[in-house]
Amino acid sequence: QTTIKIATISPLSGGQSNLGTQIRNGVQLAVNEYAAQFKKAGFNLQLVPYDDQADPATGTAAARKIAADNQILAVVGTLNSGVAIPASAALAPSNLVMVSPANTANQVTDRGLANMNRIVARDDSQGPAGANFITDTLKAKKAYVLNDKTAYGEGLAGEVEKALKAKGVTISGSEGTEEKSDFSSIVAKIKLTKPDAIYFGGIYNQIGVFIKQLRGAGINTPVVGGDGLDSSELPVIIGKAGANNVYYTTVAAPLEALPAAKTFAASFQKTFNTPAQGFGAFGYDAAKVTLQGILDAARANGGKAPSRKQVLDTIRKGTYKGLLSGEVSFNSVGDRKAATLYVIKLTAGKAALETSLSVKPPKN
Amino acid sequence: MIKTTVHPGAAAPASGGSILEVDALTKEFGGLTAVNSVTMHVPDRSIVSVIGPNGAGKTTFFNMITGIYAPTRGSIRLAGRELVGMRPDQVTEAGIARTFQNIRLFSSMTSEENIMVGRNSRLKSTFVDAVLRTRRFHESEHEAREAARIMLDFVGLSKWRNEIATNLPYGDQRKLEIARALATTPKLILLDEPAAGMNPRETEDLKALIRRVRDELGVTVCLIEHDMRLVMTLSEYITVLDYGTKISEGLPHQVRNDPAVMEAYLGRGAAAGEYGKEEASQ
Amino acid sequence: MSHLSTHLTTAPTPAAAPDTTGTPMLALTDIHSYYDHIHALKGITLNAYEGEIVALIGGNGAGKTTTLRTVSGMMKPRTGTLSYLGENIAGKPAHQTMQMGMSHVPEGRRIFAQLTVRENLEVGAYTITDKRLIEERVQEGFAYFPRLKERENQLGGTMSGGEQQMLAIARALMVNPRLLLLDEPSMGLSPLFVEAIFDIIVKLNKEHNTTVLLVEQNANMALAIAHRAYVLQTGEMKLSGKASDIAKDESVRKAYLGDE
Amino acid sequence: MELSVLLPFIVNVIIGGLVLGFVYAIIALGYTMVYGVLQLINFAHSEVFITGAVVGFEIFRILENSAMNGYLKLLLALVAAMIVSGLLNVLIERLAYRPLRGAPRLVPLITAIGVSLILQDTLRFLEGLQGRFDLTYTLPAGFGNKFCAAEGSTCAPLGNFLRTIGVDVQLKDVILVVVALVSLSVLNYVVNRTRLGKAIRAVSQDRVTAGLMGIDSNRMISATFLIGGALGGVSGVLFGMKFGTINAYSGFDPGIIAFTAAVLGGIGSIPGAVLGGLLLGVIQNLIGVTNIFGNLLGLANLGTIDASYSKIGPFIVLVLILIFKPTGLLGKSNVEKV
Amino acid sequence: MTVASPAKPAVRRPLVKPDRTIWLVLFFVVTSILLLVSHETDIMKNLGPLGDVLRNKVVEALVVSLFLANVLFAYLWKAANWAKLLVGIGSLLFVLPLAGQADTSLLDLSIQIMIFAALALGLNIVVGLAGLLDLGYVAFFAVGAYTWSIFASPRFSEVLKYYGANAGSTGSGTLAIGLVLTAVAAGSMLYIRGLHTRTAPTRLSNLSFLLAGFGLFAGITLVGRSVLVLFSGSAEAVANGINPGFFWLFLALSVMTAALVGVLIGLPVLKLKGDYLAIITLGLGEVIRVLANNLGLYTAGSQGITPIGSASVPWFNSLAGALGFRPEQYYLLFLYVLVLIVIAVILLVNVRLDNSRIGRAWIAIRDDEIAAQAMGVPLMQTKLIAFATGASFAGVMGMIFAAKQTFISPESFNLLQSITVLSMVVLGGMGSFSGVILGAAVVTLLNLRILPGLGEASANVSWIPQEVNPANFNRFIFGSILVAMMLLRPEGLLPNARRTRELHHEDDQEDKSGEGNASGLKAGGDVYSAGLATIKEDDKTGGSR
Ligand SMILES: Nc1ncnc2c1ncn2[C@@H]1O[C@H](COP(=O)(O)OP(=O)(O)OP(=O)(O)O)[C@@H](O)[C@H]1O
Ligand SMILES: Nc1ncnc2c1ncn2[C@@H]1O[C@H](COP(=O)(O)OP(=O)(O)OP(=O)(O)O)[C@@H](O)[C@H]1O
Ligand SMILES: CC(C)C[C@H](N)C(=O)O
Ligand SMILES: [Mg+2]
Ligand SMILES: [Mg+2]
Repeated sequence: QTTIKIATISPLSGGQSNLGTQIRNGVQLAVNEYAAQFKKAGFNLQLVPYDDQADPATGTAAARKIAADNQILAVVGTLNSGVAIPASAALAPSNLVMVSPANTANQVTDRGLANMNRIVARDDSQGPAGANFITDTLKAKKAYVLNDKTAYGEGLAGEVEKALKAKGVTISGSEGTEEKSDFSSIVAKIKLTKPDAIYFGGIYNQIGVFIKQLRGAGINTPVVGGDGLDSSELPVIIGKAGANNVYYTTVAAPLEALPAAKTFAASFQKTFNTPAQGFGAFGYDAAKVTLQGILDAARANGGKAPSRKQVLDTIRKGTYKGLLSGEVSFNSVGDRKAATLYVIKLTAGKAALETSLSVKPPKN
Repeated sequence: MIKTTVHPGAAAPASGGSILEVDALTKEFGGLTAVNSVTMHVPDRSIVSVIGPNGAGKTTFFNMITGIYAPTRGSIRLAGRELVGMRPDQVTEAGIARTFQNIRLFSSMTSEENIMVGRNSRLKSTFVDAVLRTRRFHESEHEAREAARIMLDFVGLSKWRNEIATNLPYGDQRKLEIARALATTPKLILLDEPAAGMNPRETEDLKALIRRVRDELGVTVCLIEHDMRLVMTLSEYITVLDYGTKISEGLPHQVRNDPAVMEAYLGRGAAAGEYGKEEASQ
Repeated sequence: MSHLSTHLTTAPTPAAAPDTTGTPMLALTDIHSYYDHIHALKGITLNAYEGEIVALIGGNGAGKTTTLRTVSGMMKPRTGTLSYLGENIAGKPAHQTMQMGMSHVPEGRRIFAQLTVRENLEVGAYTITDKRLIEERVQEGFAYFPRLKERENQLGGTMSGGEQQMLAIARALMVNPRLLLLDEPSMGLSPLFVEAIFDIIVKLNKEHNTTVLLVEQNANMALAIAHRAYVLQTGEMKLSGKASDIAKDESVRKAYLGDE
Repeated sequence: MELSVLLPFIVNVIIGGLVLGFVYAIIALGYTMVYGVLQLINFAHSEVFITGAVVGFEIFRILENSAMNGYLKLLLALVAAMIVSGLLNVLIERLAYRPLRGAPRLVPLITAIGVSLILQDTLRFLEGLQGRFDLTYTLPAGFGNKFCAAEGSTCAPLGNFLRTIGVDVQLKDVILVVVALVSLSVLNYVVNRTRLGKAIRAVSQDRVTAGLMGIDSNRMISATFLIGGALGGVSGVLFGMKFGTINAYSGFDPGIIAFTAAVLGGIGSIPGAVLGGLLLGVIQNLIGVTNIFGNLLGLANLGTIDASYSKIGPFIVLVLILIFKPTGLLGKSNVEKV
Repeated sequence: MTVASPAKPAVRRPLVKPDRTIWLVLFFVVTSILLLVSHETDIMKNLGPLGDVLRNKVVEALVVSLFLANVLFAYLWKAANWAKLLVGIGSLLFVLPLAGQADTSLLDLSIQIMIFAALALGLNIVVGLAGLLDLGYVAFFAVGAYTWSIFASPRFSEVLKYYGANAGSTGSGTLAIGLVLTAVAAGSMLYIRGLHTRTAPTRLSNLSFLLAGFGLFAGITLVGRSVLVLFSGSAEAVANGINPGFFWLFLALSVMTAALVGVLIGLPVLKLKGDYLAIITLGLGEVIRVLANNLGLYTAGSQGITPIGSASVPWFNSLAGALGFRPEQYYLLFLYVLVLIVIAVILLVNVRLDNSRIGRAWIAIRDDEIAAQAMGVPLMQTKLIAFATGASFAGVMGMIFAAKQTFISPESFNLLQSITVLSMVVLGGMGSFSGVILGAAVVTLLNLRILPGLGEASANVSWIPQEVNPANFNRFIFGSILVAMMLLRPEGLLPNARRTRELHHEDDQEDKSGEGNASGLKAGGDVYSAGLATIKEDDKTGGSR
């Protein structure tokens, strides 16, 4: 039996380890599911997780190590665009394919690397979608845009702001903050400027705390965010009572909506003793794309273990159905061709589908 | 030959003028006037002493001269050049070196290295010289090492050359401090209680050393001491401070017999004849 | 000889020699102490009887300070026995020996620079809990050294060298020790205060029967007030005997007293 | 913009800063205590304090559905956090610092960092066993309410007044300030008025000599770590209560700011730490709203100083203050006689 | 009167190291073979179970570490010089690149190790020699990295475009004004400095100096702005960054910029003592990172700058090609060689400075600021030189780091990095050059090889539950190793001789009575700031009247 490995690169220790572990676990779940199929095809499937500590240099070093391990045929990762960019560049010469479950920054695929793909929406498609929602559904005339000063949050918020301005919405404030706990000055500013909507590009455990303090100050303005908010923890952090009027866009269907998603959530909980969140689902999907791609490539290779190049080409060309986030196929630079963005609304802590929008990358 | 580069003053005869002129120097710490308008002129190539009861302001006086404290008022001139406002290292460069009441040697350095630091300010080599190892660098290093050798010989500590300075016996540490200070080629050296912690025998050796500093190196010496035997036999001129104020000054026998000094400082044991015995024989 | 005689006339007279026949209060037997690899004490034997003033003299680096440190527990002897009040205290840390009625004025004064003069004294009385007694002793210290009272609230670190020395001594006296270890108490003091210090030592010894182990460079004075004396040289005990005999010894006079 | 809008705005920003400042202050004291006695920047203190926050979280979680009085729950959480954090701190000192007593000061600094890393992963692991990463406080009912909101309560007029001028103060903020003030005064008393405090200060200056005064320096150091840790525990619970959600890694940032506060106030000074904490809290918040004033005044450059700069505000203030007062606001100058 | 008997003299055994030439060569040969074989897939396939062992990631990490230990042993062991040279050059210039050909990650790893080694050497000057605790050291690394990245990436053309679009009234007139202002201000500053060496500074002269400083700043800003505006036309020409030929110029520029920033940061803060300095440098390090995160025009903010060019050296590339390297490895190989040379230079500079007047001055101020000053050592100047020298090492390595990564963003320059470098210095042995290099190697190997290796090796071991997979405990393991190493070897892995003496004699104020000696009886013990804030504000050193 030939051993085939796939690798993950994500932060497994440090402050973002919860998200990174979600990705790793999601991938693990997919690997567990596919192990039997691989076995049948004569392969011994394994997952090797790498910790990038959310640090670009560490991530690059991991990528180069992965490149040196010939049994690894594909990589799922990373969490941070800042790591994905140099890591994918380091993988590119060895034709090692990378499928990102989380990186939304435009630059990730704009460089046109053959090996870099992602199943999430780009900032410049998710951003305008969020902006559209703010103008069309929320009918906001004045918006306050916040970000977390990371590549993701700032990139996304930047796109939102651009789209909002284009639609004639007044931006009553636009700023970033690395603060994780105390938002009193921002809350005061919001109270002062009275926007109709707030957009916050960032991750749930920062935004959740912010919303809690916002609601605590008696401000009920709607808050909109991106897929970084897709977590069952969000309403817990905000507190059931205040978790109203919160919206986020994500590519993964609400876990309750899809039967597949339900089983995924259940087996995730069972295997890892922790509830699945957005990034777990994305990781799971990205892994399924990867694994299916490898299987396809092997089939095309006459049942023998495929080469990395074959895997890379197959994945870029393939179409993958039945994922938690629907159907995935990639355009020429590795962006997901068409995706449905679901807008989820929190009401009294309960997540429910508000609307769904279809988004496309700029190139096709 | 090198000796003269270390101490050019040795060759020159005493000029007879004042090398250090301190005028109306005052230091206040909050409400406390530690030094109160003290004036003192130190003749070139002399050995003078500052004495006075504990807390009289002697060390503070030294600290002002060496730039460690900024005076509240007053002026300090070395060979006519105003020193007030200079940093300690500038004062040293101008030509005043000192030792400390509580020994302050560089604890991770050998005796030799301690002295080489003392020589530092006289070396010509620069950062770039050090990196490129230019001729000037080698000359400087040689000079520093020579200075260390000469000074160690001078104070008789050659056997401790490579010993960590703070492992030396107490008395030798004091001498090492003197050697380090001399390596800066001072015109004037200030010694703060050089004989503290020495027994009478060792104090005798020290006395000889201080004389040689003046006679052989041509360095003017100003010292603070409580050992009256040393002070009275060594100094050519004595200034007495009490509560920051100069209460007396003059030649040793004058000071010794000054009732104010006896009252404030020498105490009941100060039988007038006692300390002077050796002075006559010198 | 002339210096000695003048000093002797000015030095206070010691109390009559105490009984030295019973068991000593403090007994060092064949003590070896090290600073890492430096062999500082090479088999020291020394006794002090209750009520005695014992002087310890020797040149620079002879090991006087090390001896006191070993006794007070600042350092542990590597071998040898050390008994105090009949108890073996070798290796007992300083804070425990201090609670057994010792007090040590260390070399270099070691004033708490950031505490005021009064606080320094109060810390010196740490083992006393009675507030009134502490206050009494503080006033006693002020009486010995009026300068300290003047500077009651000055930070210890800003005091002049001699003032710090006074403070160190006053601090050690706070507990009214049974055994007082003095390391060069007269260092840095003006002549007036040197005499005062010796007066105090004798007074304590006479009035409180305090045992004193005295290290002094001012050997003339030390030998004048001591009952017995030891002479140390490079970590070894060279001589021991009655102080007056030591003071007369030719070699001692030459080596330590500055006689030519 | 009229004053009637701007005034409550500014007041809110400052009040927010003050409350934050009290949290910093009390974290800062944990640093200051340890620093005072060992001259060690105890990098592990941020985790000691987060441990307190985790303990508080667990107590509130366990008692969530009990009918116990809210203040009693809080008291329980505080006490438990104090005990756990205090003992943890003592343990850390025993294992990671005490063996290094004689080493250069940077060495325990590195072990402190090591311990900090160890604790982060350990805390995450322990909570992870139960499937948790972010820990969200479930506060007793009413703590999150507006201060004195209930009509008819004795303080309702004050509450009404605050409401009319548009100031947001929640009950938990008031509780926080009260708890902080109480801990601060107790600490101040202990350190400056008691025999223990004097002994600790003596040990902090010279351990060997303190030994000569009969003081057991190791015991004093342990006591200091116990007190510092207990304060860390209190600050952890207050922190969790105030901001709601913490995780194993969230101690680091406030820890750094708190230490900055300690330095700003003068390392080793208790009132200094408090002053520094309050100042930094307020400054952080004021920097966060500088852009509003920039815009109002038409100063484009000020307009770009927004919340993203508030993290470095404290440091800039620190530089400015230390240039003029090199030993911090209330720090005693470090005197030694030359 | 009794006379005691003299004690026996202490016996000391001489320490002679046996010659280990043979062992060294043997070790070199064995580890080289292991390293090369384990990276040769074809051979590995035919090795059977041995291949499996070698493939194990922990074993692999160990092999790499052991191989690198060659260099260490060549340095440490007593052996013939030819053997030392053979092993040193052989492993660094032949075996390692050869293995790197098969496994690019080895090149990446080695470059990273040397980058950190250079950082550690730089920080060692600041902390280890001069005794100034700098917790924001990574700021200089960032400055170097951005200096190159801004110009060698599309950023530069963005900047030019921006200035082209926002020229305002800037033009050649502005340039002239700027140049004049700069010259006048710089001239007066030099003049006042010259004056100060001759006479004591007065309040007026200090004030004018400050004023001239502002003038200089304004002048340089004007010049910079007008140059950018004037060149904005060529934005298109540099769409992908400036000509790689400028790499060499920038190597010097990054050194200078970092040194300059070092001086600028140092000027206001180096007066502070000990931990005041520590926390303020920590803060300034953060300030630099936050600025990088906010000055989006120049740094692209959180999005980071990419792609960043590297030098292009055609002859080197053809050489590498001839040696069988793949094109995508050329730039790494080039950087590897470059970094080897740079670190050799840095090491040389370090050693030479240490044995010089300036090195002695550093140690002197570390031991006792007041005494040093009283011996004529100018405190500020000496500290600034330390700061600037340390910064310049970081600067040049920042540039190489940027070229290696091809992408940089502010995340790479956070506080944790500064702390990591500090831990390398302390772990290796403060003040010891070989020590801090070893410290850098150990920490980097741990972070990039050994810990990930543990994670990989255990990922598919069924009895290790998911929750305790070492990959999730990098911090825990790293922390434990830090603590353990420090407890076992507080003086560092390869301590500096001077440091050791100190550690065992003076430095501690601890009562070691329990251990039978009293190493620490002297007060002091303030390691990284031996100086004391002796002087109260109102009696500032050398202040004016
Ligand atoms: N920084 C300071 N703050 C307050 N008072 C000070 C300071 N420095 C010195 N003093 C006081 O000034 C007086 C003079 O001190 P100084 O050290 O000059 O005395 P001295 O003559 O050298 O005494 P000694 O012979 O004891 O060394 C002393 O009373 C001392 O307490
Ligand atoms: N802290 C220390 N570290 C290392 N060696 C020391 C230390 N203190 C003393 N020594 C060494 O131990 C030996 C005995 O020194 P000690 O201080 O006991 O002598 P002493 O008789 O008190 O001398 P002094 O009259 O100079 O005070 C000397 O060789 C000295 O160099
Ligand atoms: C959600 C994030 C943690 C990461 C983000 N998707 C990125 O591209 O960097
Ligand atoms: Mg004095
Ligand atoms: Mg002694």
